[in-house]
Amino acid sequence: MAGIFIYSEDTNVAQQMLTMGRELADKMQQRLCAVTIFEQDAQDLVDAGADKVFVLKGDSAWPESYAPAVADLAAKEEPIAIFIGATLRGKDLAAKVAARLKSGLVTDAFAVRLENGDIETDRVMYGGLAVCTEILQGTSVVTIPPRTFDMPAKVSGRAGEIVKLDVTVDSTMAVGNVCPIVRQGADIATAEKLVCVGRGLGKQEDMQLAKDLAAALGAEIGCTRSIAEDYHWLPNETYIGLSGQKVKPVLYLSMGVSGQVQHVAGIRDSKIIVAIDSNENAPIFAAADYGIVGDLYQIVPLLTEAIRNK
Amino acid sequence: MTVKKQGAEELLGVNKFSVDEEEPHIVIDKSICAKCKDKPCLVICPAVLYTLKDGEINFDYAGCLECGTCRVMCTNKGIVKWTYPRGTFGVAFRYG
Amino acid sequence: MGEEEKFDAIIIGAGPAGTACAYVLAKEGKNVLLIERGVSAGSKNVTGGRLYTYALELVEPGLHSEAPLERKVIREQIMMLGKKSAVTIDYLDYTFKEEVPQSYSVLRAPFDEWFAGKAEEQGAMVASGILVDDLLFEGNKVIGVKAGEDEMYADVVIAADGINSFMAQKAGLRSDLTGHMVGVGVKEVIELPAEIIQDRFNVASDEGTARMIIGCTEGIQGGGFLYTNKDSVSLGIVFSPENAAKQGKSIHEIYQDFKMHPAIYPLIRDGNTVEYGAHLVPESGWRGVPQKLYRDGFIVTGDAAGFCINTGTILRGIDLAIVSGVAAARAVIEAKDGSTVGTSYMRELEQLGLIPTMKLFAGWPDIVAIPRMAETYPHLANDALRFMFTVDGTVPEKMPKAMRAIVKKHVSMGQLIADGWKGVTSI
Amino acid sequence: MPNIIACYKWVLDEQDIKINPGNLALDTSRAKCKISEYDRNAIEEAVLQVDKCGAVVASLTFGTSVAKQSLKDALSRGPEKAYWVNDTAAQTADGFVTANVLAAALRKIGDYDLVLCGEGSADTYGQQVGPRVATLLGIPVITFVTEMKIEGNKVIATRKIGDCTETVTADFPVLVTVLPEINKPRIPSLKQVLGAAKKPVTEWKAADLGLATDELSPKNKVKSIKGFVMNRKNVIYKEGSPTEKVASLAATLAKEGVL
Repeated sequence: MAGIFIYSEDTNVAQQMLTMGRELADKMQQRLCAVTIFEQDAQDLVDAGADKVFVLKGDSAWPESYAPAVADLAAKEEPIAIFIGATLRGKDLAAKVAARLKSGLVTDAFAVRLENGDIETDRVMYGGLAVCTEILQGTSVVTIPPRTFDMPAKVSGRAGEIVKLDVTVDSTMAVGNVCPIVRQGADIATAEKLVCVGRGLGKQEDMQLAKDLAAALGAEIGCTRSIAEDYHWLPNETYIGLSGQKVKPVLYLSMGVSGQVQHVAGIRDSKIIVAIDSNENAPIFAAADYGIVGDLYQIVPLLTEAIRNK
Repeated sequence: MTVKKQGAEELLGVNKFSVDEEEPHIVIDKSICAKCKDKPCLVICPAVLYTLKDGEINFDYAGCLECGTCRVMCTNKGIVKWTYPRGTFGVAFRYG
Repeated sequence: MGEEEKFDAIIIGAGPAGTACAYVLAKEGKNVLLIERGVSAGSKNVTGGRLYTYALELVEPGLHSEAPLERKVIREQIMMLGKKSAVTIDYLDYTFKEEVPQSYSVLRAPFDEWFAGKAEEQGAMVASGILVDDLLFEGNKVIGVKAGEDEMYADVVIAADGINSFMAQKAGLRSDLTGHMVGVGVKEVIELPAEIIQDRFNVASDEGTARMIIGCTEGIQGGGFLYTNKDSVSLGIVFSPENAAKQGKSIHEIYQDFKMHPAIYPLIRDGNTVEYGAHLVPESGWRGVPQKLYRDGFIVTGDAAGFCINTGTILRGIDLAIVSGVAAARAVIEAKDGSTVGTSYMRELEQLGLIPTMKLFAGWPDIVAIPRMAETYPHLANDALRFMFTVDGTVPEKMPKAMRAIVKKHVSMGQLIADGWKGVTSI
Repeated sequence: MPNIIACYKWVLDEQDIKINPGNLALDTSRAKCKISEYDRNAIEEAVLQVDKCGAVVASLTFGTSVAKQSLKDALSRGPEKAYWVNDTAAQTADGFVTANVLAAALRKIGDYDLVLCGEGSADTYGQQVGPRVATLLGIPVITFVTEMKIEGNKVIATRKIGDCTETVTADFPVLVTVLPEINKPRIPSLKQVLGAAKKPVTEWKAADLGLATDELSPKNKVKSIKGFVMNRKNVIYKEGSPTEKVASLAATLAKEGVL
């Protein structure tokens, strides 16, 4: 059993995982290896902390088709654990790799630590209600959501071995017509500051209140599931929650959000949570750092004003 | 949360609901309600779903306990539709 | 499932009445369909919280021993609340738990689901999560039901769809309810460890308390109830909505204040509210029962028929519902076809004692409806007893003079005589 | 006439799970079960193909004896028959075990053209069983599908992956996992509920599928499952006029340097 492996088709996610990987590898005196399917990313991964980078060269641009290659490499190298970026493509590949290796797979681990010699992971269960802690046994696959760890400090020109391997890809499917989703607002998952709208907002025209506050704060606008999926006041990409976006802003400010457990599961990594709601007993206040109990139609305009001329 | 005076919304939060997003089972006509003098619904709804917001009756069917008191007491027929929610929707009591 | 396939009976509502009827019919080999709108039987029902066991024995002797019931009620209590005081009469009767215990406290979700399961075991088809929208007629005979686009046919359709009974209304046997015919019950189920319940109510692990409470409705006609379950307490108040609407305070608010009353709060302190429920209750007794409970191919049972008795001390609903379900089943079994089912149903209701009992208590709603019953007399009782137990060093007044003064403080002699007369004539 | 198998999981309803405030342990004593919402989309998509291309649909689930109640519910959503692997191993099963069992069941069923799964289960949301089963069976898998159609013996599906959509084509047999936006699961009607009681059910034990004990034991060790509690400052401004409350909030946020 040797080495800690890291893979993601998204090099940023891969580098973020190297931050955790480096720490883990050092504690376990193991080599930190990264796997990539893009040769041009190899040196970046070394600079970000990887001791060895395997570049899988196959004639396909479709990341999911590299599952057999990743699995074969892991079977040969027998790493202690394989951390894969939990993008949707990453989860698809991770499940295939775990099946081939007949190994366990922990999905969306938000914490990884060493506990008396074993690697332990924490993940969410029952729609955000509970946290499940597992101890990895044998070579195990773990997927890590983007931005769980910060980008590492890179040392340009860091020494590290880069190995290129020619691999066969799984080409049983024709993949075509790849077109980017035209995103209307900015990507709220990476927004620094967020204003979130909930059912406490009476009608769509009142969205202007949120827009003014967001403009004053320099924040993006997100919402709860029903605002997007049932009322269609905002696109589906902007609803925050377990089955929606998971956000990690410095400031999350909610107006008229009651705070169901599935929504709170999407905001729990925010640095500061502020809630404005008329119901003093709304669950959101239990999840908030700061809050105001009051009518958002009075509070929000005043807050916008206060921020504008602070 | 140990026993204390609790708002209706917090109490309803303890129950289990499956909200029918497509078809509200109770619908009111605010123009009729505006002419209603005594507005009994404000007092007799156990879930306090009828509230007065700047002079206008405001109603949200999502927390309904399906008792029917509002229908019985709404003599001015501001409630233009009162049916049970569609099958499998609405409140699901765990104790009862 | 062709259209032509017909059931012997389609029962609407898997509450006590509907399920009892389905059980008895299925046991006789009848082809029965029981339709429930909730995701599972019991998920739409709320009750104060007591079942008189004789009714279950009527369905199947011994059934009560395996039913998920809560506690055998051996303490019957009446409580009259003052501002910061209470008078409580406690009748303890151990004979109530011998052989077949007289009554159990009950929670409807587990009980109804178990009971519907038993009916299914006997061969009844149970379809839950289905709302019946309408009845199907042929001439003036009811021949089936409509749920969404589906139409199902039966010799007899049995309405057991509860107090709001849209089916009895669609059959033209009843108009919609009015404010003075019903009470609206507001209830919390408050979780407490069993040992604490047993300590606070002085009962053993399988024993329970039932308490009727007056003076808790801030003058609104109505009363409260408390039932001890295995590891929770059912605490609630039934208000007259007609009466409540005439004053400004919401019944939710009144109930929350009642929870914090100095004589109530200690019983539920450190408990955890796990459910908040509400339900309408028939309050006008026999006078509220529709003139005709049947038409060709159609019978009305349970709360839909208004079979409920409230004497202030005795609250009977579930047992009467079960008895009416059994009566309906027997009528279907005896009858040759849909047209004679109604008359045999009425005969069964007479024979099983339901109608005689309802008639016996016909006048009681007038007593419960005496305005002063809600607050004046409870407060009067508290004042009277405070006088009898007060020792503060002063020379007390002579008993009769003091008592007359207390009575006069609350009620005029004329009112007292009028209420007394109404009470005597109604029993 | 494609043969479609729709897989579903009978899960605890998370609304019924209580957290013991003291030790954060989960209390599932009063929890009812349901067909996981995401899997209802899979069953619905399978049943929609019956009208579109005359498909034959069966449901498949792996559960303990508790899952017996799921059969009527699943069959009332359209499948003609139900397969049920009933084994206590389901109590502690992880993605690895569940995939082994489902793959073995599918091999025993034999003539399947399309296998449909939800993108993840409502309880564990591991999002892995679909692709795992496909890999074990050596068949292609298309995950996170928002639109799908069958042409001859080919499936053409549109996937929605974070920042882009792509169209993927694969020949039978193929496994597809669907996103909730693919369709609106029907509410079973009276006739469908009644019809369900008459449809055939095939029940297997894990032993009937020739699975070794190690294929039935979970890989990683669950150390604990505890209620999640957010420890936040909870400084809530309730008293005072709106302007006062806003002023104190603005001041605090300025101090935190987030304005």
